[in-house]
Amino acid sequence: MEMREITYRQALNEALAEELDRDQNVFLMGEEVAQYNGAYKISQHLLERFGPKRIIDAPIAEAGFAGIGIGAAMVGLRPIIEFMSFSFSLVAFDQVANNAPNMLTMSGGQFHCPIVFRGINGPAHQLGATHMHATESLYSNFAGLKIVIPATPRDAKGLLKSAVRDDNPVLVMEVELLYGAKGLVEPPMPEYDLLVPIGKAQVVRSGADLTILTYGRGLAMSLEAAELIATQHGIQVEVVDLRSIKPLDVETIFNSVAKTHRAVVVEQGRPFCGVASELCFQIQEHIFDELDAPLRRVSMEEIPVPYSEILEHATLPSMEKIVAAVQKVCGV
Amino acid sequence: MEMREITYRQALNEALAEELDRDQNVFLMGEEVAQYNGAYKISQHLLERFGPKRIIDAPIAEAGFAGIGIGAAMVGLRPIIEFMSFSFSLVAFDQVANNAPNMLTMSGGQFHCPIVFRGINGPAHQLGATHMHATESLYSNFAGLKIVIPATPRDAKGLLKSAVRDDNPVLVMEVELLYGAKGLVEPPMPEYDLLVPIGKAQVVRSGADLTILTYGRGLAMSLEAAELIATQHGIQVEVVDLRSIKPLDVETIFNSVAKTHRAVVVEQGRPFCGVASELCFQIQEHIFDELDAPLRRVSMEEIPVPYSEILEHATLPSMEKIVAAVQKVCGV
Amino acid sequence: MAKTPDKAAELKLLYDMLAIRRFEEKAQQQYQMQKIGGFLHLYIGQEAVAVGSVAATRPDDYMITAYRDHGHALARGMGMNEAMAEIFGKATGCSQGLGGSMHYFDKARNMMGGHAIVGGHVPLGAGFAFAARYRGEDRVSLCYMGDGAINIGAFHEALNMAALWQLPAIFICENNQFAMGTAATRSNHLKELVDRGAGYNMKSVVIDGMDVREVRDRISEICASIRQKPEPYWVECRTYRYRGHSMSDPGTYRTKEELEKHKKDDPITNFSSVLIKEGLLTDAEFKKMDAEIKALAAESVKFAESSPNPDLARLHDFTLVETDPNYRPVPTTPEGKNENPFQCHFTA
Amino acid sequence: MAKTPDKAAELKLLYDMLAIRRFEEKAQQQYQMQKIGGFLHLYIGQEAVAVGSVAATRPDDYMITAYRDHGHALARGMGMNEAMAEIFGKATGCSQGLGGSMHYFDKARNMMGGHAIVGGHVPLGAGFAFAARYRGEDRVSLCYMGDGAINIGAFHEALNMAALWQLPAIFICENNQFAMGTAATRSNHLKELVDRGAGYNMKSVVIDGMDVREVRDRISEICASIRQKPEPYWVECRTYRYRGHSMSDPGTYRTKEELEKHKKDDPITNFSSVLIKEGLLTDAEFKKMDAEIKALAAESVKFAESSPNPDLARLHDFTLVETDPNYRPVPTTPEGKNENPFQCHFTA
Ligand SMILES: Cc1ncc(C[n+]2csc(CCOP(=O)(O)OP(=O)(O)O)c2C)c(N)n1
Ligand SMILES: Cc1ncc(C[n+]2csc(CCOP(=O)(O)OP(=O)(O)O)c2C)c(N)n1
Ligand SMILES: [Mg+2]
Ligand SMILES: [Mg+2]
Repeated sequence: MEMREITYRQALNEALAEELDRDQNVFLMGEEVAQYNGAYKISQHLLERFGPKRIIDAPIAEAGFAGIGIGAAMVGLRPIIEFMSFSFSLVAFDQVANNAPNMLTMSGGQFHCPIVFRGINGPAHQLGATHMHATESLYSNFAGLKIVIPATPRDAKGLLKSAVRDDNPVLVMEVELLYGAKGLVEPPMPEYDLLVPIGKAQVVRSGADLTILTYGRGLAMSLEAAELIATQHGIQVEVVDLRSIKPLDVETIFNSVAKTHRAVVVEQGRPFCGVASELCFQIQEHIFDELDAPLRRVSMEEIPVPYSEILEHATLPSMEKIVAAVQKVCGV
Repeated sequence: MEMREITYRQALNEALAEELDRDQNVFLMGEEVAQYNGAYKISQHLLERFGPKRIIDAPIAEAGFAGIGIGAAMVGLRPIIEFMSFSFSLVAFDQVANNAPNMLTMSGGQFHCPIVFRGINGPAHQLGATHMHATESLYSNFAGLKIVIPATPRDAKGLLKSAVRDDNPVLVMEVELLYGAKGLVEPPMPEYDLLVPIGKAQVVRSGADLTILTYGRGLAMSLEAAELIATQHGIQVEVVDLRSIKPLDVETIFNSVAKTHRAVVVEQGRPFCGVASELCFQIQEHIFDELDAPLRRVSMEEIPVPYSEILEHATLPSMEKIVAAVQKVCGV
Repeated sequence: MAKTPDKAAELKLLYDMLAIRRFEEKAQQQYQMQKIGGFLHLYIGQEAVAVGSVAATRPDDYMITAYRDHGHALARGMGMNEAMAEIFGKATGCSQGLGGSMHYFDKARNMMGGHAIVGGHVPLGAGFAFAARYRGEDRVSLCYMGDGAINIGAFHEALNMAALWQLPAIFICENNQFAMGTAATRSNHLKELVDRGAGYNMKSVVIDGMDVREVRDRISEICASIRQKPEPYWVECRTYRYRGHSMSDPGTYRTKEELEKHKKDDPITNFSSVLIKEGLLTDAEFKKMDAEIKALAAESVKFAESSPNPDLARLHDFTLVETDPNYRPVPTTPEGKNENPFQCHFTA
Repeated sequence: MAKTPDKAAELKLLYDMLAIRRFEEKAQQQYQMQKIGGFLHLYIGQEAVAVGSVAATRPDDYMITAYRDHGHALARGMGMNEAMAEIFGKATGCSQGLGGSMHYFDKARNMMGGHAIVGGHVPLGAGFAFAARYRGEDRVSLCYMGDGAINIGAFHEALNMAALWQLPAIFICENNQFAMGTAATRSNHLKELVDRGAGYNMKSVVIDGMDVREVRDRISEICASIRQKPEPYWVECRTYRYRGHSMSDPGTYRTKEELEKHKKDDPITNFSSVLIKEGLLTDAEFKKMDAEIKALAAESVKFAESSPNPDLARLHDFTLVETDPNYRPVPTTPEGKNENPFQCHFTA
C-alpha cells in the first residue's frame, strides 16, 4: 500500500469527502464552507461534489447553527459543524458545552448527539487577543464531550473520520499553523479506510531521560527541542503526542513518565486550569513515587495575546521555552 | 465595635447598598434585580432605596446586558451585573471572557473595565445538568479577570465591596447553598467600611498533619470533615479557604503545605482542568520536595449532574468523600 | 370552517386539559409536602396552548419546549405515572429520574424534551425542522417558548435561519404575560410580540391561547400549509399563568384583581361550558371525567412513591454512549446531491 | 434642507475620504510586501459611510465598529502615522501595537475601538448610549456593523434593549453586500436589511452609503432628533466593498462586471466631480490634495518603520490595571434616585 505525502489541509478535506460519501446522514454546515470552499479551504470542492443539501453555508450565528446541528443529531443525522475558529465557538459556548453533552443525561439515555464540531483552535499568527484561544481546557472541564487535536496529516484524517463515526459529540480542534504541513498518509477510500482511534496517545520519539507530553502545535516544536537537547546535552527526550485530550490515554502517559521519571508538558493555551495542570494532577496522583523532579509546563503567557509580532512570540510557547524547561527539570 | 450575626444573603445585600450609596457611578443590572428584589432576594429593597435608574431589570439577554455593562464601564461607570446564575453566563461567555478582560490589551492600555459580574455558581439542589456548573475553572483560564468565591457572610460582604472598587473586571461567584448561612460581620457603613482584600487566602483551621485547600461550599464540609478526622484518627487537618481563585494566594498555600507535607483539594466543580489541578501544578512546581504524598482532590464526578437526589449526592463533593480522601493521603 | 364537531375529539381536548390541571395540582401538593425538590414550574392556565396545538399535529411531528413542560408532555400522550415519577426522581420516570421536572423527554412520542436554558432549545427546534427538510419528510417541528425567551440571542439566530432556509417549524410563543416577575411590556419595546416576526420576514399569527379549539384549528391550518409548502411561522399565543413562576414565587408583581380577571378566561371551565351548551357533555359526565382524572393523578403519586430510585451503580452510564456497531451508513448515490426537494432553499 | 454648502466643510469630506483611500492603498502595498501580518480588512469603497456619519457627530459622541475600522478611526481624526504604526505593531501605534489592524482605539476622540468578534461590540455600543442616558448627557453612540453581523445573538440582544430603554444610539449597518463570500441575500430572508428594525419597533432608515453628503445630512438629522428625544435608530447604509474581505480573499463570489458596475458609484470620484461642477474645487486643486495625501501616507510608512517595537519588558503590564487610588466616588444624593430625566425608560 503506497503512502502519499499530503498536507494536513488535504488530509482533513479527504476525511470530510470520504465520510460524506460514505453516509448521506453526514452533512457539513458552517460559515463559508460551501461556495467559498471554506475560509481555510478545508472544504475545497465539496459543494461541487455533494451539492447544497450536504454542504451548507450558514449565517454568522454560531450558537444558532451549533444548536441546529444538535437538533439534527438528536433525530439521527450526523452533522459536522465547522467553526471558522474555536475562538468563535465562545459565542456558542452554551450550545456546545451545556446542551450537546447533557442531552444523554437529561433525557435519561433516550437521546444522544452524534455531532462533530471542528475548526481551528489555539495560536495562529498575529490575530490578536480575541482570535487565538486554546479552548481545549475549557471544553474538557465538561463531561460528555470527546476532544481530539491532531498534530499530523495522518492523525488529522484518521481522527476526523473516527469523530464523524462516533455517536458522541466530538470536538476536532485543528491547528491553523499546521494546515500546510506535509506528512505520509495511506491512500484514500475505497482503497484504505483510515481510522485513528480516539483516546490513544502516541510515542513519537523515544528517550530515557525525560518525557515531553504535548499535542497539536507543540509536537513539532517539542521534537525540534528534543534534537537540540540531545546534541547539546546528550539528554534523550521521549516525546508523547496526546492526540486526544478527552478521553486521555493515561496508560501511555504513565508508562512513559514512569520510565523517564521527569516530564515537561507543552500545551497550546494559557496555564491556569489548563491541560498541563490536569496531566500533572493525574501523574502525581498515580505515579507519585516515580517522579524525580517537579513537572514543568510550557504554555502561553498568562496575558491576552498582543498583536505585535515580537510580543506575540514572547507570549506563545516556543522551541526556546521548551528547551529551557527541559534544562531546568534536568538541572543542566 | 459590635460584630453582628447576619446571613450571607444579608451581607451581600449590605455590600450592594453600601457601594451604591457611596458612588452614583455604581449601578446594578440583571434579571429580576429591581421589582422582584432579586430571584434570590440579594437586591431586597434596593429599588425602593436607589430608584429605577440605579437598579435595573434587564430582559433575558445575558450577552447583551453583560456587554452593555462592559461599554458603560469603558466610559467610567461601575456596573454590577447580576447573573441569576453563572450557569447562565455561558450564553454570555464571549462577553465575559473575551471582551472585558481583553479591552486593556487591545486598546494598548487606553480602556479598562471596572465591572463586577456576580451571581450564584456551582452546586445547588436538584437543578439538573445545565444549572449547576462551577464556572471558576473556565474563567480562570483567561487572563485579565479576577475571581473571588466567598465562603462566609463576612467575606461575602468584604469581597463584593472590594470587587466594586477594583478597576478590573471581577467575578464574584456566590454560593446559593450558603445564602441562608449566618456569620459575624462588622457593623455597616458609616460605622465600618468592610473591605476584604482580593487575592488573600485564610487559614481557617490550623493543623500540622495535612492541608485541605478549599473555597466556597467546600469550606463548611471540610471543617466538618476535619473535626471528624481529628476525633477518629487524631489527625490534625489545616483548612485553608482560598477566597480568591484569581489572583491566587500562593504564599499562604505553599506555607501551609510546606508545613503539613500533605494536601487534599476540595473544589466545587468537575475535576478535569479544574482548580485542584492548577493548585496541584503550582504546589509541586514550587515545593516538590515538601510533598510526602500525592495530592488528592474531591470534585464533582465527571458526569453531567443528574436530577435524582441520591444520584446528585453521589455526584457532588461531600463530607464523606473529603474524609475518605484525607484518610487515603494519610494512609489510615 | 364550520364542520360539526367530532364529539370524541372535542371531549379529548377537555380531558387532556383537565389531566394537566389535576396532575399539576397533585405535583404542587407533593412539592409543598416536600416530597420533591428542585424547581417546579406549573403550566396551570396555559393548558389550551399545549393541548390545542398537539391536537393539530401528527404523531411524527416533533415538539420541544422549555422547562414549563408538563403540559406538553402529557398532551402528547405521556402517562401521568412516568411524569410524576420523574419529578420524584425515580427510575420509572420519563427521563429515568435524571432529568426532573424541567427535562421531560419522550422519544417514542417525538417529545424532544423540556429544556432549562431560556432560548437554548429554540435552535434545536429549528434543527428538527432542518432534519425533516433534509430528508424530504413533511414533518413539522413545534417549538414552544415563553415571552421572555424572545429577547435572547439563540432565539434570534434560530428564527433567522429558519426563515432563510424555509424550515417547517412553528415557533409558538406562549405569551403568559410574564417572565418571572417581568411583564412582557418591560422586556421589549414591541406593541405586540407577534410583531417580532417582521424582523425575519416570517409569517406571523396571533392566537387566543385560552381557547383550545381556536388553537387547534389555527395550528391545524398552519401545519397543513407547511406540509404543502415548508416555511416557518411565528405564532403568539396569548395566555396567562395562574400560578407563580415556580413554587418559590410570591407573585407580588401582579394584583389579585388581575389574576382573578384572567381566571374568568379559564380554558377548562370555559370549554366545558361550551361543550355542555353544545350538548356534547353533561355536567354529570364532566364530574365523572374529573373524578377519573383525579384518581389517575392520585395513583401517579403512589406509583412514583413506590418506584425504585435510579441505580447508583449506573451513575456513570449516561455521560457517553457506546457507538452503535450496527449503525448502517447510507452511501451517497449519484443523485444524492439532488434528491432533496427543498435543497434550493439551503442556499436561497 | 437646501443651504448653500460650506466650502471648507465640503472639501473636508472629500479630503477625509481620499485620506482613507490612500492610507489603505499604502497599507495594502505594505501587506503585499509582507511588512505586516495578521488580518487586513480594507474599507476602500465604503469611505462615504464613515466620513459622512462622523461629519454629522460631535466630538463627544461615541463611535465603535468592527475590525474593518481604519476608515472610522481616520475619519474621526486619527493621524495616519499612529494608524500605520499600529498595523506595523509598533509602540507608536494608536493601540501601542498591541491591537493591530482590527483594534484601532483612540480614547481622546471617543473612538471606542475596532472589534474582531462579529456582533460582539454591538452591546458595547448600546452601553455607551446607556451611560449617556444614565448621566443625562445628550451624547449619541454610533455603532457600526456589517450586513453579516445582524444575524448573531449579541446584535439582537443589544437592539432589543436599546429600543426598550430608548437609548441614544444609531446602529449603522454598513451593507456592503457581502459577509466574506456570503451575499447578504444568503444570510437572512429579509427583503431589505432595514426591515430588521421592525422586529424591535425601532425607527429605521435607509441611506445611500455611496453619497457622503446624503450620509452626513441624514445622520445629522437623526443626531439632532436624538439629542432632543433620546431613542435608537436602525440605519442601513447601502455601500460596496471594492477589495476582498481581507487580503487573502480571491473574491470569486462576485463577477468582474458586478465589481466594475459598483466602481461607477465610487464615493470619491463622484463627490469630487460634484464639487468641481459646483465650483468648489478645481481639477488642479484635487490633484494637489491627492498629492498631499499620498505624501502623508508615504510618510506614515516611514514613521511606522522607524518607530520602536513595544517594550518587551512591559509584556505583562496590560493584563490588569492598578486600581486608581485617586478615584473619587460620587456619593448618592437624596435626589440621586430621581435625577435622571430618562430614568422612566429604564423600567418602561
Ligand atoms: C439563559 C437563562 N437566563 C436566565 C434563566 C432563569 N430563568 C428561568 S425561567 C426565566 C423566565 C422565563 O420567562 P418566559 O420565557 O416568559 O417563560 P415562562 O416562565 O413565562 O413560561 C428565567 C429568567 C435561564 N433559565 N436561562
Ligand atoms: C462570532 C464570529 N464569527 C465569525 C467570525 C469570522 N468573520 C470575521 S469577518 C466575517 C464576515 C463579516 O461580514 P460583515 O458583517 O458583512 O462585515 P464586513 O466584513 O462586510 O465589513 C466573519 C464571518 C468572527 N470574527 N466572529
Ligand atoms: Mg412568560
Ligand atoms: Mg458585509
